Amino acid sequence: MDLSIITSLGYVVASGLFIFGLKMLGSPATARKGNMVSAVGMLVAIVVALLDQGIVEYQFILGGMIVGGAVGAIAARAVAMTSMPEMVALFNGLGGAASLLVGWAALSPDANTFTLITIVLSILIGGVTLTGSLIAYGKLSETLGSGAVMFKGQQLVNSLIILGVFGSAIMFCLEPTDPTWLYVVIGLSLVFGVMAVIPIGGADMPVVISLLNSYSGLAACAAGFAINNNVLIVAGSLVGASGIILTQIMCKAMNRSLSNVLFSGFASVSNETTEIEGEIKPINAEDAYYILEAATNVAIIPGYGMAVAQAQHVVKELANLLEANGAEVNFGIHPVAGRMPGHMNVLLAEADVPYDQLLEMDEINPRMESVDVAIVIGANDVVNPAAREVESSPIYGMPVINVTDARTVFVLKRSMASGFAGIENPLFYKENTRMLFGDAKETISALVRELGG
Amino acid sequence: MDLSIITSLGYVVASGLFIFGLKMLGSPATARKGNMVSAVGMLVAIVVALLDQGIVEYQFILGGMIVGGAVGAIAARAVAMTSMPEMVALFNGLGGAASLLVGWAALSPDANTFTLITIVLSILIGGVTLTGSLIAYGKLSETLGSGAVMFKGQQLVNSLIILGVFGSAIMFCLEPTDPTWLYVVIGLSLVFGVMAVIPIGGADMPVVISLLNSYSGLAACAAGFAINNNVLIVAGSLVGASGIILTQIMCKAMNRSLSNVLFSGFASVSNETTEIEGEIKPINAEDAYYILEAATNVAIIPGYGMAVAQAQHVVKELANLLEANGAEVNFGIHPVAGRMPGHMNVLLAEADVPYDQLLEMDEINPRMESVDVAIVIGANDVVNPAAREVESSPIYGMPVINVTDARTVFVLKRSMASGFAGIENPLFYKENTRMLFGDAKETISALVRELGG
Amino acid sequence: MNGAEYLLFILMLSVFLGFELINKVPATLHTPLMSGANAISGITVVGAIALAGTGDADLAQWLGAGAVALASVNVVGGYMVTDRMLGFFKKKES
Amino acid sequence: MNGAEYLLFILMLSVFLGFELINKVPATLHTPLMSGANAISGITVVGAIALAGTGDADLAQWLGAGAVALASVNVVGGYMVTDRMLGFFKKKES
Amino acid sequence: MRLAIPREIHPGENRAAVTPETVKKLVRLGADVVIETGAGVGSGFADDLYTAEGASIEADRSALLGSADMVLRLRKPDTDEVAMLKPGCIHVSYLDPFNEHALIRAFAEQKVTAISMEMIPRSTRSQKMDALSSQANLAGYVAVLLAAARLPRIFPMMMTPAGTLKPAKVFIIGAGVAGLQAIATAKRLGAKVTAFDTRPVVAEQVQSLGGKFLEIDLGDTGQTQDGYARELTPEQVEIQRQAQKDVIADSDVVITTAQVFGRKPPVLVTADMVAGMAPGSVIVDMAAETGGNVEGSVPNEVVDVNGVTIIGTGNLANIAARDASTMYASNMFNLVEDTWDKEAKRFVLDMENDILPGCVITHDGAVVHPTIKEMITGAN
Amino acid sequence: MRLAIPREIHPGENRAAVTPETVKKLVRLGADVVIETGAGVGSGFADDLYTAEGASIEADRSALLGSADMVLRLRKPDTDEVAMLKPGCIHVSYLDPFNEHALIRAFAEQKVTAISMEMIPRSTRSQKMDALSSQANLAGYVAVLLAAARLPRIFPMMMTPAGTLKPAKVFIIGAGVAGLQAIATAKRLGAKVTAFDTRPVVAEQVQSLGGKFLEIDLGDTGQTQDGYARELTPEQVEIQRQAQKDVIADSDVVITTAQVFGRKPPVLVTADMVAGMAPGSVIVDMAAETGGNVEGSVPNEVVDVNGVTIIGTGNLANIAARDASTMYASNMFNLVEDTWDKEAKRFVLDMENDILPGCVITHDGAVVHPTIKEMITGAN
Ligand SMILES: NC(=O)c1ccc[n+]([C@@H]2O[C@H](COP(=O)([O-])OP(=O)(O)OC[C@H]3O[C@@H](n4cnc5c(N)ncnc54)[C@H](OP(=O)(O)O)[C@@H]3O)[C@@H](O)[C@H]2O)c1
Ligand SMILES: NC(=O)c1ccc[n+]([C@@H]2O[C@H](COP(=O)([O-])OP(=O)(O)OC[C@H]3O[C@@H](n4cnc5c(N)ncnc54)[C@H](OP(=O)(O)O)[C@@H]3O)[C@@H](O)[C@H]2O)c1
Ligand SMILES: NC(=O)c1ccc[n+]([C@@H]2O[C@H](COP(=O)([O-])OP(=O)(O)OC[C@H]3O[C@@H](n4cnc5c(N)ncnc54)[C@H](O)[C@@H]3O)[C@@H](O)[C@H]2O)c1
Ligand SMILES: NC(=O)c1ccc[n+]([C@@H]2O[C@H](COP(=O)([O-])OP(=O)(O)OC[C@H]3O[C@@H](n4cnc5c(N)ncnc54)[C@H](O)[C@@H]3O)[C@@H](O)[C@H]2O)c1
Repeated sequence: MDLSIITSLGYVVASGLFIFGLKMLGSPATARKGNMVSAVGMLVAIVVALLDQGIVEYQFILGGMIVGGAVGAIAARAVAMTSMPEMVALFNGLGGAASLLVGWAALSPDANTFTLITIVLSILIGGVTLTGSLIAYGKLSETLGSGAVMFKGQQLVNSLIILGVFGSAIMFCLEPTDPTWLYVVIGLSLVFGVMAVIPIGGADMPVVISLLNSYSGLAACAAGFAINNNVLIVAGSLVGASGIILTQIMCKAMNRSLSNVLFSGFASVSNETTEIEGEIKPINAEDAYYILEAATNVAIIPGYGMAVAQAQHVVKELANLLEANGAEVNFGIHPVAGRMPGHMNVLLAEADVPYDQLLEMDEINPRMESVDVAIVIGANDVVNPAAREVESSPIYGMPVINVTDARTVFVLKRSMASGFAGIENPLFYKENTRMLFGDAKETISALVRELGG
Repeated sequence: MDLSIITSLGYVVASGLFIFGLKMLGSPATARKGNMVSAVGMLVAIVVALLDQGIVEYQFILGGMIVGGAVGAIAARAVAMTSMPEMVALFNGLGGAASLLVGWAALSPDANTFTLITIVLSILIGGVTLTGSLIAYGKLSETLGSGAVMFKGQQLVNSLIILGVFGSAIMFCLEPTDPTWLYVVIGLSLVFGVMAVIPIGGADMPVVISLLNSYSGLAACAAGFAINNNVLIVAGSLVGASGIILTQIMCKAMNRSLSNVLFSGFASVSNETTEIEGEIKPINAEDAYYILEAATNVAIIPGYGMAVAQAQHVVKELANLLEANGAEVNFGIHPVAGRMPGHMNVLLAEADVPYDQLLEMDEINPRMESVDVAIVIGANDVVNPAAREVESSPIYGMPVINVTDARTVFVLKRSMASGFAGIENPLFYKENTRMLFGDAKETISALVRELGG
Repeated sequence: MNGAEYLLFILMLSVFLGFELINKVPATLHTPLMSGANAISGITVVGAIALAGTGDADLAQWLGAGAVALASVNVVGGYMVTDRMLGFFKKKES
Repeated sequence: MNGAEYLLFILMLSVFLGFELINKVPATLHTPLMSGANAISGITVVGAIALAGTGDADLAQWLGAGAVALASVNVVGGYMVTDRMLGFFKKKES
Repeated sequence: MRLAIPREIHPGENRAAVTPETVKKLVRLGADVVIETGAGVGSGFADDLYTAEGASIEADRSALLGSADMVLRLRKPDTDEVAMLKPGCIHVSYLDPFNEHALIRAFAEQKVTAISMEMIPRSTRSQKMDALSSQANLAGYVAVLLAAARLPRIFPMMMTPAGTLKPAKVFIIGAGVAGLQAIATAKRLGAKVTAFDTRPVVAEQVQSLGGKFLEIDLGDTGQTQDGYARELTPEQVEIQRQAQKDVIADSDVVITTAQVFGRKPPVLVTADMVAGMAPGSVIVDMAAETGGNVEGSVPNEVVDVNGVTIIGTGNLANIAARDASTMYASNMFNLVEDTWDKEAKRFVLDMENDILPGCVITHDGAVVHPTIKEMITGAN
Repeated sequence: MRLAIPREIHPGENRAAVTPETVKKLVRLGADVVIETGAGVGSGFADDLYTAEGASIEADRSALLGSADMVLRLRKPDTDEVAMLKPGCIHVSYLDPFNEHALIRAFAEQKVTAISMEMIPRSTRSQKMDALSSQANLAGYVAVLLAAARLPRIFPMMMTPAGTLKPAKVFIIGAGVAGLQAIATAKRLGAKVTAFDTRPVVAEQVQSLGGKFLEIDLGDTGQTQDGYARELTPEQVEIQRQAQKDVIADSDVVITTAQVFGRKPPVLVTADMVAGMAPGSVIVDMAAETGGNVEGSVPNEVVDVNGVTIIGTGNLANIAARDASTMYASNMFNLVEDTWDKEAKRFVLDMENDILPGCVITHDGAVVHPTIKEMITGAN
């Protein structure tokens, strides 16, 4: 009883440290300390677990820890800064493997159905995490090709695997004594991990790793249920939940949806010719924030709408915040933007935008390819790609600011209405365009709030 | 077992609803829905509890619920909008009473020490909450005098009570079978609730109620431990923790510390003559935020430091956010502020502050008494009360902007350095002055971030 | 592991959650939030129901019934008052 | 009330907490955060210790030892890599 | 192709049709650019700056004009200078084609292709050649400066130890290109600006510069396809006058820019309104040269009417001669380059183009612009 | 107490020492205010506006002066006008006491108490009476307007279809009251502003208005207790000239305000620097009247030196006469009110006060101001 109280308290403390650590990891100022705090939590948890075990069979524990710890430490120190992400992938895979093994080891003949389910979950998720992470590692380190691997019938194969996993998992729960089903589950989960990750391109790997990381948390959680251990559940589900959120955030910063990342490979095999005319993709300030927050080069293209909304001061504020966040910010001024010559100059000077941030069209256009986000604020005609693309357009041949060359384009306007020249703007339908509808001042104020908070 | 699973799940669901409800209550847009969600959670919890009991002895339960519910409903509908706070106090007291009774009822001869401790906690906190809330109710509804009640030897009496509570609580745990100790505990906790609240003035009651509310959560939590009920623990500790935070926030918004609120009564009896010279009270942007957030009338007094920091644009942004938050914002311009005639005008015009928000010294001074927060941005000589108070001062007789009349004054500057005239400024040492040290632009940007987020 | 350990875990997690949830509440919501939280603290009613229903001892039953009544006032009144406050608040906004 | 009920409670609370904690992380922290969270997920080592130490069955013991080793790599490596990353990050800032 | 740039000989005209910078660009297109001696002196461009960029200098004006394939100039020529041009020559300048019928006929007789800068269409694409806009823009800025320099008050608000000076009130009638720039400039200087225009779309534009738009209900007004105002009926003018009366009396500065393309501008500020202004107030009548928006304004003069200063100075852009030349020259270059044939190194008079048909007045011995043609034949 | 306000008779002077607004306030103090006919006309204040506020009008100047207990005026008087004053009279005006020794002596002989507006101390408390500041402030604004109206370019940057116009570059030498306001005004108009001053504290003030401060290491410079600059050594002046040379050559507008209180201003812009500027550039020499910061500037004239315009117009505040009068009058009122005895309804010459001892030059037949006394007796 005495020891058990210490164990309990120790686990509570460890969980608390994990929570604190995670919270601190989320802010640049405290991140490093946060990592320490959670490491201390881990130390506490391990010491408590060891104490709890007494010294029985210490050789197994100690052996495992020494070998594993040494390998981890050496790998962590040796790895080059640039290959950290793949190292994380590898570690993550090992974590998955550990959960698989724990689930397996927890299997005892007298386990009840609930325990069996948690065991099978632990094995399944652990297995997927293991091979998925290994593939991710391979793609990132370019041991495997980093491209998306696709083949005919992939979808069918995958469906079969999923069916197989389900079937064998159920069979295992029904007949826990027959090891065959166990092996089938293990095998299939390993295969499924491979299949799930190969069709995803190397550039999307960070998102995949984050997701797998979340899975490894869930696996630990499942293992916790299997062996009835609180600290595993708390830590595992913390990692599971925060990992999911983080994955979501990363997707938003890439201006992709999670399903787009996960299934883009599959989709492009099945219907390669679906080049639709384009559709309008509205976005809200919060999602726009995630994209802006991750941008390192931003171009702002103001037009008459900025003047109407009298948004110049908030635009300046936005530019300041983006710069404070480490981005390079320039303004691209089209000669006919606004309703009188020099309209934008008057307003931006009022808002104290330095002259050397104002680039003429001819200066900004060549740089547009390296721009992460082009923010078009109430401009329309002056960013209309029809001037280049549509020969029949009345503005064909007029030079415009080529925002379409930027990685992502935000267009801030109130509606789909056309500008002064009264012509449709194909920009709004481009693949990389996002529409932020609403009064420009309000929209930018919202962005400022997101970025400031 | 079947029923028990439903009970368990029901409690989990109820707790989840409480969590969601609380979260939603924290934002104006969702608050009303949040209240509904948590009410549904309560319904689920009650239904589950009833199911769990079967229908045994339903008359007690039903009777209690009908009577209590009817009273509550009638009171809630009848109460005037203006007397809501005291109604909340009353309800809160009843909650405390309920916890007291539950703790009492949980007392069974075979209870172990842990249970006994939780029982005594439940009774104690419940009792304090009950009478404390009743006194708060009395003060708010002016049934009792709303002033702080103090008498000689109050501190001694209180110390004795606290000792008595501890002593009897310990005795009770040691001799649970002797009801005397129980009654003593109950009695003393009731008395203590009264004593704790009477020395606090009526104006501080909302903070007290919030604190007692937090206590009633803790009491419920303790009761949960006593009767081994998860949902009580979760809901109780949620209320306990969020109540503490809320109390803290309310204190900050009043620019008071919690201990100042709770013990101001005691302190002022014991040492009435401690009129010290005043001390410098620095404050950080976050605490300043809480005060600004609650302000409905803000005066901004710019000086040369705003010009040096080139803070005019962020100042305008701050003014906008404050206005969006419902506050009235004016600028008080002293004729000699800055380093050239009209210095402030140039800058504020650049930042597009409307002319009619600029008040001359003679216009703003009479209004200063109704100002909640006066924000002095890099001004020094022009707000120096020495001009009124210190006859020997070289600026004696010069009219200055009387920020000291405002409820709270924020002074933004980088150091304690003096201004152009090179004289000390007693403003910085005033009771209601808070110093926000740092470059004015950065400080205001920080405030903007707090207000925007 | 025994029950107390679980309870401790639950306590710790709930406390953390409580702190995380209430973050920068606007001043206008202080009173309704307090009132809403107060209604939640009426959860004691669940405990009271349990005790009132046990029929363990006469006293416990009566105490439980009293607790049910008091907590019910808190719960029903609390939710209704909060709702009225928030309704008023909304009207003022628009 | 049985153990599973407690575990469910704990699960729910932790999930809520996890969601609340990670809120608007700046892009620069995505990788370290992922890595830090990954290190925490090495908590499986605690489970592994429990199993490796039970001596219940030979297989379980061996599996447990393997799990301990793997999880240790994850834990030790994870924390160290994260720390290195953050150290680098800090240097770049200043 | 030989591009000739004669010196602007109108008295007081300081602008030049072409700057050294544009010479450089024209030479790069392959043009043979000849400049009359002293063409750029008024704007601060000495002859050697032109030759440095590849132009040649010609002192003999008639030789210059006689040898030109294309003439780029600013002001309209005299009829006798038209006679010096060789047939087939392309002549680009302001022409005032609505009034200068004799001149137009001279062009036609000489078989010269005359392009009128006034008639450049006002489409988004042609804005780079639109000299009316580029010059009006500068004129709007200059108008405010002239007014400010004469007003016995300052524009911005100032709270000083010697009392608070209220911001000056500026009222701008007509918020076209010049009016908008005037609003912007007056705002910059810190004045309180109100503006009015008959075209309802302008209200938003005025507000977009921080000005206040005076709402007057004139009934149906509207604008032409090119964005010019339509002429008001006498009743509408009367309504407008009455509605503006109080604002004018209350203003320190009134700037009128109200023009109706091709017609005489309306008189919007009458003598009694001028009398209603405080002594020291300033009025700038930017329409003075073409007839005036203000009763009592004298073209190219500054008059004092009972203490109110009325500035009738025309050609305000000329005061900012250097920038005005830069912009006009840039308009010239854009016009030339738009249909320039790089292979043949010559300007192509492409009448399929969306800009030229609107501004070519005479070609190959005939008046080709429909409106002008109708007017001239009608006048005969 | 009889307060007399004579008309300002200096040619071209439009300002008035007192406005109707201040008359009202003076009358409320209990003063008996007499105004010479036409005193306010130059600033737009007719006689009846004064009488409406309680002043009486006197047409006979000598009667006015002869009966006055206190005279409020702007410009220094002639010696023969001093003779009209009655002994014991208090005379407030600019006096130029460092140079006008004969005038000072006349005051002393007449037993008139002379207060010099130049000598008002520059403390925070006395700023409300500081006419040097209030007028210099307006002068700084006017200087920029004059320069802008003459520059053949515009101040702001403009990105237009006809090319991008770069912002004008303005260099301001001397960033005292006038210089700072000039910086602010030029910035408002959109120019790029650089400034220099010998007093190091000014750098921050320049930046606080968005200007760039030119760093020149002159060694020890410093300032007087009243915040005025100390005179530079010839070597320092030379260093400064060399360092400014390039900036001046690169500027479109140069405005010089460098004064040294009580001494001749240094020549900072030499003829070769003027020659180095582009044709069309403008220089405003605000120190021209007292000797000039610019070689070749002519007081009260605008000269053209090889295409560079040099404006030597003094008394720039006079151009904004109405506001200048308002501010000067306000300074007057604040001076009178500061030591006014409300019971006795009279101005008290309280020499214990912290302001008067600094600016009272003569009293009761003697020169009482130590510095001036020393100077005059030294000169004798
Ligand atoms: N620069 C000149 O001298 C001059 C003079 C006259 C004409 N123009 C012409 O004006 C045009 C200028 O191009 P531009 O791209 O600047 O403007 P634009 O093409 O006229 O487009 C302005 C856009 O701003 C949006 N907008 C208006 N108010 C808004 C608000 N409050 N918040 C957010 N969006 C708002 C409008 O869309 P929603 O209505 O959907 O919001 C509109 O599509 C050119 O065609 C040019 O030829 C220029
Ligand atoms: N208006 C005029 O025409 C004129 C002309 C000349 C002189 N003056 C004199 O100037 C004074 C004006 O009074 P004032 O109250 O405006 O200014 P002040 O008394 O000079 O005080 C300015 C304050 O701003 C602070 N500051 C400077 N830079 C800052 C920054 N970057 N961020 C935050 N704070 C900053 C300084 O404190 P820290 O160093 O601690 O930050 C200083 O105490 C009067 O004495 C007046 O007589 C006025
Ligand atoms: N498409 C383009 O890109 C382009 C290019 C240049 C100009 N424009 C537009 O053309 C329009 C007119 O340009 P402009 O300045 O050369 O016109 P303008 O010089 O002919 O007239 C000046 C202004 O006076 C106004 N006016 C006429 N009668 C009036 C009255 N009675 N009272 C008040 N105002 C009156 C007109 O509406 C016009 O705004 C502007 O809106 C301008 O934006 C468009
Ligand atoms: N205490 C107050 O409230 C108060 C009132 C008025 C003025 N002041 C201060 O007094 C100072 C001087 O005022 P002023 O404008 O009347 O001075 P001023 O007219 O005597 O001189 C104008 C400026 O020229 C500068 N100067 C002198 N020699 C120079 C040189 N060789 N090169 C460059 N610059 C040179 C001076 O430093 C001064 O800034 C200002 O700083 C002003 O802020 C203070």
